[in-house]
Amino acid sequence: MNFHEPAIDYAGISPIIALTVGLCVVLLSAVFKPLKRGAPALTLLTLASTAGLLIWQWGENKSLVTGALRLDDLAISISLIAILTAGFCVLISTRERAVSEAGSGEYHALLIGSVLGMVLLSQAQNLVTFFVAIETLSIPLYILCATNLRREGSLESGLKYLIVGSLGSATLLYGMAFLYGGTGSTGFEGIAAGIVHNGVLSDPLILVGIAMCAVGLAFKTSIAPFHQWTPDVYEGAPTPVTSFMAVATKAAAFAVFLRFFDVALGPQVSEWQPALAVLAAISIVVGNVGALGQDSLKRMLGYSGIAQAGYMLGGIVVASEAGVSSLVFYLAGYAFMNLAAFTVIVARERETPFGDSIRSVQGLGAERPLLAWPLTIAMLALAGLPATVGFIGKLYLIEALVEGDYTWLAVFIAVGTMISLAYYLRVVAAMWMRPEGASAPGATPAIAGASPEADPIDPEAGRRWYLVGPALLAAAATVFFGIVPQPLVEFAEHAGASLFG
Amino acid sequence: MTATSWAWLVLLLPLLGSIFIGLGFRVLPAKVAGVIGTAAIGLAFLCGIGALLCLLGEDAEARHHASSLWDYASVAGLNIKLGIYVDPLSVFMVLVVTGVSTLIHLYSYGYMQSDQGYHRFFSYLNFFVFSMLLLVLAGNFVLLIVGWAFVGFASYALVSFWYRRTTATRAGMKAFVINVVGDIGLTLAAFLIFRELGTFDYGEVFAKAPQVFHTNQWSATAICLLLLVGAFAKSAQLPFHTWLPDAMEGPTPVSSLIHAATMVTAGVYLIARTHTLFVLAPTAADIAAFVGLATLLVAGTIALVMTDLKRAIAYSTMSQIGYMIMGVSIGAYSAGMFHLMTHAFFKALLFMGAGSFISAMANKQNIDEMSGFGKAMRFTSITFICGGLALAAFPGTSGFFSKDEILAYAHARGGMYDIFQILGYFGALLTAVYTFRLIFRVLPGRPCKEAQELIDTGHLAHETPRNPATGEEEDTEVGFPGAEHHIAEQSPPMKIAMGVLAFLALFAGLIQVPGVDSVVTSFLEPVFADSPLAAIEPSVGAAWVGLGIGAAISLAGIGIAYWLYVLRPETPAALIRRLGPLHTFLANKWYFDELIDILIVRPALAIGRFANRVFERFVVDGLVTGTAETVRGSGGVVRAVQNGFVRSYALLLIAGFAGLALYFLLSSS
Amino acid sequence: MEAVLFFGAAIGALGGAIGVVAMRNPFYSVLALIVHLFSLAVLFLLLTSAFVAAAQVVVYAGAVMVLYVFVVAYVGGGGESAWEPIPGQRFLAPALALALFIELSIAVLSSALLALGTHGPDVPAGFGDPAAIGRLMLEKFLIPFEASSILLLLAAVGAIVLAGRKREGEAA
Amino acid sequence: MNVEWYIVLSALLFTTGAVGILVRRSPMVILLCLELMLNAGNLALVAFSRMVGNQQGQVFAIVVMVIAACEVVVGLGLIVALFRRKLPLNVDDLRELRG
Amino acid sequence: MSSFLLWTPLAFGIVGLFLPKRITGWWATLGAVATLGIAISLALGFDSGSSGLQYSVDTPWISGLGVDYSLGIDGLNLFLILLTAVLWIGGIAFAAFRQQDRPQLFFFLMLVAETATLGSFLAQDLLLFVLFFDFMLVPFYFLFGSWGSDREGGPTAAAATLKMMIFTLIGSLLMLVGAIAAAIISADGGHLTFSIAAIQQQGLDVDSQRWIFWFFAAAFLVKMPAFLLHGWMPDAYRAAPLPVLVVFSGVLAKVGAYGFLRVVLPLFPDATIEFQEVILVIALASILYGSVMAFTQTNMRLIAGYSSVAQLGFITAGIFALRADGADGAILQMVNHGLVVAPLFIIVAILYERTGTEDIREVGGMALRAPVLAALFLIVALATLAIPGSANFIGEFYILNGLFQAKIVFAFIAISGVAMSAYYALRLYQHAMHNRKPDGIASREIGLRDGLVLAPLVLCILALALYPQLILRRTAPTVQQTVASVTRGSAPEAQLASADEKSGWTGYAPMETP
Repeated sequence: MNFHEPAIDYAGISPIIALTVGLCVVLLSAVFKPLKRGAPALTLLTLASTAGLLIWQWGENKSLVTGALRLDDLAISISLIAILTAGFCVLISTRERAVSEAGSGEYHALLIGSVLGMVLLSQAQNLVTFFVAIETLSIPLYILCATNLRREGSLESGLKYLIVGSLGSATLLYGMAFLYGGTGSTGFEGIAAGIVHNGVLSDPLILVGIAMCAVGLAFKTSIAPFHQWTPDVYEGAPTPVTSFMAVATKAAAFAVFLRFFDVALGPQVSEWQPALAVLAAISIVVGNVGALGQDSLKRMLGYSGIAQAGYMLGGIVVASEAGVSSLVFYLAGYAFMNLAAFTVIVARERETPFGDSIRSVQGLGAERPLLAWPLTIAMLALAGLPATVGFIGKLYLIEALVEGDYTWLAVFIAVGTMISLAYYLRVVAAMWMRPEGASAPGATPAIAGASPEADPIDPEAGRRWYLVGPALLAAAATVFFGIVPQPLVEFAEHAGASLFG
Repeated sequence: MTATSWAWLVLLLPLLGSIFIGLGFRVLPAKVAGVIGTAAIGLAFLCGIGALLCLLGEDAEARHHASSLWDYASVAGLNIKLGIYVDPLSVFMVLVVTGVSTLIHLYSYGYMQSDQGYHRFFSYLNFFVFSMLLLVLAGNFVLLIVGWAFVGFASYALVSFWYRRTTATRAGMKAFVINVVGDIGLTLAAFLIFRELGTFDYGEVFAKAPQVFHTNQWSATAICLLLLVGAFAKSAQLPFHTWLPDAMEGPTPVSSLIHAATMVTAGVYLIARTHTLFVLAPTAADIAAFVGLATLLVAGTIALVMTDLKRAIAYSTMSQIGYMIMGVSIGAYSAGMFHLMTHAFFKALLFMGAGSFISAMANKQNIDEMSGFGKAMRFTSITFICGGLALAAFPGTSGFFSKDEILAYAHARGGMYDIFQILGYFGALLTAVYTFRLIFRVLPGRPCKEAQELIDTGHLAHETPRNPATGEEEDTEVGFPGAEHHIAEQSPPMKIAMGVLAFLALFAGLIQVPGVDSVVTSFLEPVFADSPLAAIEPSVGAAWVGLGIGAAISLAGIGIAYWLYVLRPETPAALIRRLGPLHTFLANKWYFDELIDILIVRPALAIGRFANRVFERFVVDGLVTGTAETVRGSGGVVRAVQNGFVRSYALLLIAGFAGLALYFLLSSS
Repeated sequence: MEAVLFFGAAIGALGGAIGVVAMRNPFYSVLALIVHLFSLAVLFLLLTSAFVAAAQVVVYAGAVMVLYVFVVAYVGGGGESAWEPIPGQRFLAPALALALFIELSIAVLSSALLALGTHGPDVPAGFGDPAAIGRLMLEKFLIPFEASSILLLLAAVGAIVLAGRKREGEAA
Repeated sequence: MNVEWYIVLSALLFTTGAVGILVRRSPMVILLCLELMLNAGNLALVAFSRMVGNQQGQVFAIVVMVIAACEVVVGLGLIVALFRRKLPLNVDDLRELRG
Repeated sequence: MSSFLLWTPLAFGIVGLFLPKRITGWWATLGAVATLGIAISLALGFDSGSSGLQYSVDTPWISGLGVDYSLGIDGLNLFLILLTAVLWIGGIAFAAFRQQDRPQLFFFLMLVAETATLGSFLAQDLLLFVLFFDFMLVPFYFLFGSWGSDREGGPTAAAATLKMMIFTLIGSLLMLVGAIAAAIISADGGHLTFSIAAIQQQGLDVDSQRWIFWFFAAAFLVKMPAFLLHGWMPDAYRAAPLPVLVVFSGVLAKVGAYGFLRVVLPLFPDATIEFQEVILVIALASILYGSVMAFTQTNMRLIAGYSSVAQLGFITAGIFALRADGADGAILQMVNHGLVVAPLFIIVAILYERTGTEDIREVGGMALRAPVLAALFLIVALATLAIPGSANFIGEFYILNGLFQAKIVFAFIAISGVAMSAYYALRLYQHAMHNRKPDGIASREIGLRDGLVLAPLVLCILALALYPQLILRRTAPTVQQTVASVTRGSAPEAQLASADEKSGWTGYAPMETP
């Protein structure tokens, strides 16, 4: 029994290699004195080169390394979103307390590691890769959440995320085991084929397996009722990490969600569609009502993230090309809006004593227009108002839903959006309008920031290029793609076509 | 120059006058404004003559012309043009209106001299004349409504001319709102006409009506009743009359022009104009006639007890209009119009006199306080008596012929219509009594102190003017004739106006003496040619018999008044004591105001209050806040579940897991 | 014979598991887990997967558990109070777990998959021995294999970041 | 021995672990319980791999072991960090973040 | 050309952001004037004979989603566009005469709002319409919230505005769903397009029409606002800064009514006929309730606000008479109402500056020292109560005639609103201008600059009063077509009625014009 070296398409896995190499280099920079300060630059370099390689592979549609991975436009688009987010995260982590706590090299290495996990996840097409990738994505995040070691909140969030996350993973694993047992295969196509040919179509074994996988993925995408970690972790984690988590994790998790359910579990579509639809509806409601009256902006965004996840899940529910495209489009837009918002929050966290309390943005319009505009645009976009990418995204999703005969879910999205105005516009009002007087935000001492271990205040943070720049950039993109959505639409359509075409 | 172009001029002149004075109020000297105003109307009158001559120039059948400037609003089948319609009827009205207006403008020129709002007054007054002419010249129902509403507005503006007088503004509002009700009646009538005949145009309507409607068809009747709503509201007939007495809050010239001579007679004109329809709906016509009759009696009785000089005359106006409405409704078209004309003369005159007396009394209007003006203001007194005689239908005066012609026609129509003659004569008796009650209270006797002052110093009494209704001090700032009020009959223009009217009041009747001549009837004849009722005509003999009775009644009435108020001045008080309840009933004007208040005003306000205090707060706002609270509450629930215990998060996760698994198990085959 | 072994091991595994959950003192829980792991290894052997069993023993009992023991020793495994702050948790937890177990069992037992009822097909010799597993890992599962190694690296880094002593120069 | 037995056993272990996570407060024990659940997964994988007669499940199981190890390492790291900050080693006391 | 019209205000606004504080006001005014110039030039070139779209632009915008950037002008929107252009000049100029804080932002938002409004009028693509319809709210949200006034014992400007925002978006978002559903269902698997014309031509099945109709109706009725859905109006109106309120209540309410004509009637004819009575009942309720509230209010803004509720009730009733004359009147009335309510709010603002209150019980007797103001106010008031002779009267006349011929009972109820309007409009005028002057009230004449804002609007009112045909003639063909699309081409009775021309009544002379 001799060993056949597997055929490896190096061009295909070049992005992964690039990331791995970058990871090692950055890690080394931690120990090499001369490179100590260079970690961020190196990270950005790594990310940039990876992105370059991915774009180079744009349009490919091939499975790599004996079917462990599938490199297609869906994977590439999602990976690009993740990398973009990571890039922003690196920028706004500059001078972040957590970085110095963890050590610049380690911090960035972990970040790259997580990105690697996302890239793998977006391409994974067999269970083992899937599971490894999802852990490679999560474990660094567990650590990153806790990196602000001086803040109890940070550690708490890390531990909570770890415990609940591992519970989710365990469930996922058990579900995978069932699917493997039922179909005798770990590859996605294999599973699909197995379901049909092993005579186990809608067999309880398979279905419960699906249920468990759904739980695992719903957890990662923070779909209610598996959402509860989200607000706590978002609030506790260092804000740059939160921004990364909020966008990239969702993106990657949704990517595999799509691939796994549309490819591997395609035969069972009629069973899981309604279940997911109900989950989507629940999280739309839970997220939106939960966000009402939150004084911590990060927490508010956490809940809003739950609601948005609910909207996006709609793209999976319909299990159609349009669904995939709309989901990808929405994720891209979502990245811009959230990054703009989080960047501003970071800035305010550093220059005011209020932490991430809504009080920290009061009167921002007069004080720091260059921060106020991005946050305003982000809020309007999240609320799905026209002339922002948020509107087009909702439009795209609703169109997919109506086409897929899930109009009632579309109505749910509409209703949810109405509720969401109440908390998004509250932020806008705080920035531009007179304080609300009675229900003055921050009446409860701002939870995260204002705690004794409040981060050192940098009164100039609102002027730093590495904060203002990203904020303006993201905001500009939000508006631009709101007015000229066509390129982004085509981008998304490619992704959709690669999965169904 | 055709008749229509004359007519356009008639319309144009007052409008220009109004606009010119209105815009120039800063630059024009007061006198100039007055002259312009008067001149505009005077010229209009001449143009009216022009139109008249044009018509007379043509043979009877061709004496009607329509003309339009531009499409006012004509799409989707509603063909509404800015058009006028000239025929003997409208020209007749034009002449009456412009003629009387000219004189009243002349009078105002003097009377309003010391008033701050001189420009405003003449601007409004010209605008009113314009509106009135528009009303009578309109070529279709839409324009009719426009004129109808414009006169309503003008009357509002002039009634509340002294706009810091709360009573005046309230009266103005009342007049306007009631008139709007009338407008609505007309509008609905127009809609119904359009529904049935597909046009608003006089010509087409009157042409098609006889072909479309059969007699007493419900729609025809409905149309006429709706028209009557408009007519009654404008002509202060029951039950829409309550605004007229209050309207006396305005300056006296206004009362004499709008609320005696012209506007209030618009209803009469309307019925005459649409007689074609009324012929097709006799029921409606009879209703109109009976309402007219009722009004003339009710108003007459009220006029007997009114102590406010102007209000008393106002009620007499109502009752006189009652005659006219009655007349045109039963078919005595030309008679009605004739009475309209004569009434315009003598009633305008009476108001002018009243105005003089009142200003002499420093704006006190209560006749109980007046006496002995006969000596104090000789000229005014004489003209006042002339007017009184005409009103009381003293043999030979204009009122004598015009009123009796109506009653004679009623008799000639016969049957049920004799009632109108009999009660009409009773009304005549009342008229004579209350008219001379006024005269005998005001003129003879020992001069009251104001009169005395006038006799001695030749100056009017000087007091800080007070509002007769509320007693609050007048705000002379806005131009209420204040302490420096120096006109009574000293002003020549007033004298001229009153003189002319006095002459007309006495002798205008002679143009229409039964068996002798019938200028009005023959002139209007072609208009009413299509009405079968126009053919009915009392024989000359019958007419003279009627005149005899009329003369007797009038003299009797005057006699009673003389006996009551001159020979036995104490009897009225005795009568009041004897018939206490009746007197209070009359003095309170049959409690019409109170009735309307209870039936309409209060409920409306109550509804408003309810809507405001209850509905808006609890239903409308409740809808909003309710949902908001529910959402916020559920938010609380979510946050409560988010209790910070990682283990309970795990629990929820497991629970969700179990639930999902259960669902899938159930959905498994 | 096989049955005996199975039940023995099963009881061991289950007992160990219950021990982990039940023991008040973390240290005992660790020990209970070790029992559990060993019994699992036996079960793996019964399932003709020698390599997994070996790995189980080596990796877990060898490495992980040692780590555990160290940490427990370091932080001192104090017992925890019996007081339950979360209302309903104590009642709901077992109830849900039971429900879950029932659901899973139903899923398995009511499955139409006949193979479940069998002992599994006869397998060639060398099924699950290091060579076979190794080949599979390096051929089909190369990527997961590599990824997991990177993951280990990251975990190590993380452990250092979290637990490592603060380097001088950093604000203490 | 039928495969069913193994699966049912693993299910039992899985739920036991779950109960442990739900009722225990010491983070260390909770980590142990997570191990239990992962092991249950492993058992299922191996059993199934025996049933379907291919070894992919076994490989998967090994990978899972590695991952479990990683989780443990990180978890223990966190525990040490908490300990360093003199924070109580009781997950119920870590509820600064809530609402 | 119409794109030009659409984007001019925005362009000016963006430039204005970078101008010094002093001149931005004037710059914005200039922008508004320029817009009006373009609008007028379009109107002059407008072929009043044709019922179809003119100056239409149509290029794919998001081809992936079938959304086109397609604009166009026809009888339905021509005069609403002119109205928008005119009123915005009024609002902006009026504001430019006064101190604003953060003026650049203020005028920028004003101009953004104008573009958005024009967009919703011009849009011929269903989704573009929805987009602009929603977007309109954004600038107004900021204008109300940041420049508005908090109320003692009431909600703050921010709160009131939020209420308005959520309230009005409820409808709009449902409308978004409805629009997409309409497009997809009508496309029926074929090429997806949102072009209104295309959807109308492809048609919808009755069942989907039913629910989509209500999704749209919700949006439009809230925007107007109609009875029971007006909960946001009082607070928002009291909070809003008056110059903004001028354009807001002058134009935005009309977008709702316009939407019925542009979208609902053509796309959901069956549902329209089916729910005609329901909508009519709502309209009547709005008329009566609005009027009653208007004459019980004491706050001038609210009197105007509730009167708008009533007026929009009339307009809706006119549209749902489903007759050409009713719809003609509705459009005319939209313009008229815009032209009267805007000056009304300007006057309220002027009075507020003189008296420091908006409560009619605390003002009075202004007329003496301010005759010109009084005169202008009088004209506006009379137009508000639709006195015959005003264009408003013609509007109501057409509306009520349509209603009368279609549903006679409704007409009789509706017309009672006219009487009430007479009362509250006159009451407003009298309390402000007449009666005794309370102490401590400065009765000053209107300033020349405010006169420059107010007079043109009043002149528009007078001009229309003389020649309403100006509007009617141009709207008629399109309206005819729109209504026909519901009544399935069978021309309304009005046409039949006018069919038989003047019958030969000898006594009737043919029209002659001197």
